[in-house]
Amino acid sequence: MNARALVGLVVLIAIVAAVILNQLRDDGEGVRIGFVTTLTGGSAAIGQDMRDAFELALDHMGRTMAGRKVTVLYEDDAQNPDIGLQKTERLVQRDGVQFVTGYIWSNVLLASYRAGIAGGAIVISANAGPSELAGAQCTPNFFSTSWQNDQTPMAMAEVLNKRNLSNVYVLAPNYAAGRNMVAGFKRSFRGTIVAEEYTQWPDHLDFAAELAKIRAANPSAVWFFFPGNYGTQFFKQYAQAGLLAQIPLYSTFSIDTLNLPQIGEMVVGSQLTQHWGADLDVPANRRFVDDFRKKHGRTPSFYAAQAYDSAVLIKSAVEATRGNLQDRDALRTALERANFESVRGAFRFGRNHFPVQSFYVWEVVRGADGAYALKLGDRVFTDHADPYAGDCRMAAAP
Amino acid sequence: MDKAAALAEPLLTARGLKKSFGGVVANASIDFDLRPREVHAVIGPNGGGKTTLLGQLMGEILPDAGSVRLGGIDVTAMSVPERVMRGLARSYQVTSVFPGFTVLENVAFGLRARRRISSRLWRSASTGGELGEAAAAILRRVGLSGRSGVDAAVLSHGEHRQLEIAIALSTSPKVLLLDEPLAGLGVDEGRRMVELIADIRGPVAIVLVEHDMEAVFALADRVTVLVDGAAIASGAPDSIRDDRLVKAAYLGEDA
Amino acid sequence: MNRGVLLLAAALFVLMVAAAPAALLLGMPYLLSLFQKLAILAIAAAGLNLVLGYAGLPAFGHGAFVGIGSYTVGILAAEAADGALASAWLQFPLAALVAGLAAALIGAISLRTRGVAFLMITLAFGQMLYFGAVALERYGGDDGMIIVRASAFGDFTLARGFGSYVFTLAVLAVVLLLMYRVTRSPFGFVLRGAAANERRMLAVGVAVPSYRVGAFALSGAICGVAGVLWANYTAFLSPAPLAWTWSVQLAVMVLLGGAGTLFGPLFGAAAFVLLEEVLTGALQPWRLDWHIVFGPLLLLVVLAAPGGIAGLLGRPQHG
Amino acid sequence: MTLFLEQVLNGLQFGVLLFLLSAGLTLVFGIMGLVNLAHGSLYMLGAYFAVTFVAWTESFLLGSIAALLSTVIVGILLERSVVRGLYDRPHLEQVLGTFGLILFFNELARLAFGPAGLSLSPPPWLAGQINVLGIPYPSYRLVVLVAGILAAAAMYVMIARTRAGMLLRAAAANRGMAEALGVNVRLLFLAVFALGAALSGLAGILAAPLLTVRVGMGEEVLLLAFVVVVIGGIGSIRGAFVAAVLIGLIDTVGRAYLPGLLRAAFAGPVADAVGPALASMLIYVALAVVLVLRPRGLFPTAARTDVAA
Repeated sequence: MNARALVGLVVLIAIVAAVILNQLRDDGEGVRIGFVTTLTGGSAAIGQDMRDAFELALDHMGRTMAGRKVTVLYEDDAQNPDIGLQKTERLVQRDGVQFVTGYIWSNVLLASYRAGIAGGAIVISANAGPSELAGAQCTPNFFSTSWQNDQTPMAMAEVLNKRNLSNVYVLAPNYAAGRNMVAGFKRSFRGTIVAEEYTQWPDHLDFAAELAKIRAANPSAVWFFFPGNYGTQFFKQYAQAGLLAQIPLYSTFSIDTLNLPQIGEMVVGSQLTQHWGADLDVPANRRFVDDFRKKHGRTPSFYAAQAYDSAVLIKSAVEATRGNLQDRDALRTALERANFESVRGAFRFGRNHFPVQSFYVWEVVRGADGAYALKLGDRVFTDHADPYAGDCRMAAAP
Repeated sequence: MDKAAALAEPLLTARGLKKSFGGVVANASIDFDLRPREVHAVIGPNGGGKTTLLGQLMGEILPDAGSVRLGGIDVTAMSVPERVMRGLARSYQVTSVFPGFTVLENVAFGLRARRRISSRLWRSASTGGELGEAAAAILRRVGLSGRSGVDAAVLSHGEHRQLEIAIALSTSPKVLLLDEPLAGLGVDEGRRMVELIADIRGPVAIVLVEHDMEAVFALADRVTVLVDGAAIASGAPDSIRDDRLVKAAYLGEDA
Repeated sequence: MNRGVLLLAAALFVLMVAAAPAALLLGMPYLLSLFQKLAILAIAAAGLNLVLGYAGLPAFGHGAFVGIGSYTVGILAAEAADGALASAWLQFPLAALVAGLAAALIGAISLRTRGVAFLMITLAFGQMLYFGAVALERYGGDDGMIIVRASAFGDFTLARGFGSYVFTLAVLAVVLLLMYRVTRSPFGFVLRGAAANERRMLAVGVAVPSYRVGAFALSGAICGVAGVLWANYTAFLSPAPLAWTWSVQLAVMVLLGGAGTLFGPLFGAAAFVLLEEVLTGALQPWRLDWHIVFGPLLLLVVLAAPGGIAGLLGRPQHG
Repeated sequence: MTLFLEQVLNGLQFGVLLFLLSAGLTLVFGIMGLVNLAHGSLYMLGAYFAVTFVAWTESFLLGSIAALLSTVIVGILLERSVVRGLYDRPHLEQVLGTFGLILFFNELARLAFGPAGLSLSPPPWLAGQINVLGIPYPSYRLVVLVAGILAAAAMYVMIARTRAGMLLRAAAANRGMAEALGVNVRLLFLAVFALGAALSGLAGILAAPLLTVRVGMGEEVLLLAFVVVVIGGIGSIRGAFVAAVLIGLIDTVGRAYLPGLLRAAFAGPVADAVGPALASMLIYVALAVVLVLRPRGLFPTAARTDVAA
């Protein structure tokens, strides 16, 4: 046998041994949670905010649930459905998690949820709310602590209705959530939609061509959905193009506490709809927001609030079943009760496991300290269920 | 040269071949032919257009104008492999073999192409049987018998020149275009190469581009002189030797 | 064939076969997933190797042919009112055929150019197919789509599991055997000879372009088969394999393992998949990505060991 | 009409950015015969440096200059350490090696600048609009357009009129001849690579206020830059300029009008789906068409184009 081959063989064995050792884990009694979010790329700030909130929730509960130690494994989906799927699969197969949560993006969630459920876990979306999962593809072991995509833009459309805006130009990225958002907006909006524009996702960041079209169309308002950095980008370019003074701009999920410091000046005075805000006067929320600010020196975003809720929701179920994590049916039944103190105030799950909840108006204001903030306004919807719940025929749990 | 051969229809004919590269004329308008059994040498100074002429005859260089006929058929529009299948083959001035393959394999490529078995996908490319015998025969003929299993990349220069000829022979050509087969060879090697070419000639008609005048006059039935892309003289070796124009333009003597 | 290469290849294969019962016994389904991914990538890389390695053509659009394979599965699964369209008896030949034809067409056009232009034009065709897949809104467009119906030979399903794992290994073995035979056939000799000296190959009467188009077709078909397996493996239809990054990754596997060698693609895929796994785990405490090690490693391979892993194991004997 | 004009301006602005990226790529390609995938990494670094140094110096101009210098320094270090070893390698190995560099630089950028995307605002004096033929066009975009054209002009003058340019042309046409002319080839290569890094970094700096600066931004444009280089003819600066403007216009105008045209011609949903995809495909179709008709690009040079892999 030649020496090089021997070395090759040894290297191979070492690598394979490392692979196996890598996945040896203590199969103890602990609660294992996988958290799939975006930790790299342009949207990493959102994933970071969610992780910070989830960690804060763990701190609040002493990092135990029903006396059992909690382990959380954070995985980066790189905002890519394929990678999200791979990471979800790894979490359930290799790490044996009982819950997978997180999920910012609807397309990532749609790609991943089946693998999570098939791997024996319960999947809880802390942001994404694609219509498929609320309707035809609803499934017993999936829950959402956020909203269905259509709901928030539906509430926003009511705001525009009140202002009697007639001709609105609509823009959104061409992916699952973008199409849902537009559908939701159109569902409630009573005026005319001048144009409905979808941009390539997620690579498209230069909106010059779209802005030129808006200028030419000269609508009475623009409504758009570009989450996170994409929203920042759109606001900046809209302002640079000199359109801010000409055509009023309305948006959904595009202004949040993460990008407010950068765009506050441009959006002060504008209104948006949401199910939660940092100034919502609920005891659980006060604790969450205060401690988050103390720990991180910034105001949590709605993404963070939803992530916080998902941790507390899981805890409620683990406690209700006295830590019997093997019994997924019992866990599910406990989850369905939503018996926990949500930072948004009380809510219940609809039959499709999406929250039935209220939506309010928030306005961008400049505080006494000069910082921009969101100020709670009127309630738009009360106990609002998403429009797809009727299509959901929840099958008996497998 | 006997009279019958002189009268026979040429195997290879070129009429009015023109080629220029970016304004530099390589071949002005060349008429050329090769009769059966003939060795037709092409001589001339460097840059005279000899290699361009071979390239055009072979089909590697597309002429700007003119035509080439092979065995009575117009092949001007034919690709190189199509011409090879009609009996044309060549060797290269700068050794051009298949490095990484054994000497035997180098010869087998042409044998398989000729037998139209190159495209077999599943059968092993064996060099046994009839094909192997044919290859061995060619190698014996060029004097490379003992080297058949050696990687062509490691052959000496002289052996490379021998392999050049062997590869050209592997397609069983009727017409062989040799581009300076003696280039870089020593005296002994050169003499053996002349003997090899003398052995090949006859059934195979040869166009010989060569600088070594001794070899040319030893082998050629006819000589054409290319200067600045034009044939300034063509005829029997003796007449060329004495041609004043040729002396002036090529041999460098004062007219 | 060099003994060291053979030994390592045999060891890898034995390991992969042994992984199946081991994964069941140890309760490590992930091990199986990992090796199955490795095997599928090795199949695709082996297909690419015919063009990239043996024929020496810098093709950078082969991800598209893998994509064609997976879209064959995805589209048929989505349109299958009954099980007939999800039959693997239909899907494998169809995927191989469509991918092979597409590859032949793309190859025929691209072969008009050479060198870097060839590299770019193959990449461009890959991107065209990518955007074409993105436009298929009915099949998930950019977001992709879950494949609800796995391919099946009668009752034997290719859905993730023990059976499909063994089947994937069998396909890998068959593909390697095919490559062994093809590269040692007269056809394979022509490809390799033309890579060494194209002008001379023409001058001995071989119509090199047609052989290369043939190589493209065969290599595309193999990638198409890999695509069918990939779609069943991920149970998710996505345009991602068609994107240029996937094509480059396949090429990286081929070059890393040893281009133009039988087991190079297998070694390359193994190095890629296993290193990703090990390095990701090892670097996690520092929150580092495995690329920070893998990138310089690639550079090192190029500078110090251009023959890839197979080359490191010893100079392969010819033939 | 004004809409069309604005789209053309947008296309031109995108085109000159592409030119800055492609110019260095085509020189490195044409003169050193190097397929440098890591060229996009220099663009990314330029953008990251710009964000960082503008924040430090609190001046857009000073920060940009510092960023440009830093990118050039990285380029020089890169050439001296590893890139030099890749010049005489087959293209396939160059691709492998420089792909490794991309992975490395991406991860390095993530470590150095954090995983989140960064954004840079144009200086206040460029935040407004300028009236161009009746269109209030963003001043900053206009500056990008002008800067790109100036850079192109400077390159043209340098290559056509100076001694350094003559040496460059000589080296591009024939390396051996350049050596015979007494050119220090190692130094020349270093200079060319550094020039490429500077142009690429400049593109990154100019693009930073238009886009979100993030890991991976290099690869997206890299591909387009390669398309430009190959369409223009490898090694040809003039070709790169023409091709860059062409691609910029095709991409922007195509995206703006193709979906609409399709919608006018066909039924709604199908056109909605096909239009944007076709628009994204356009540049690659352009590449394929150009290469099939002119395998060596629009402005073929004597540079080494066919290298066996």
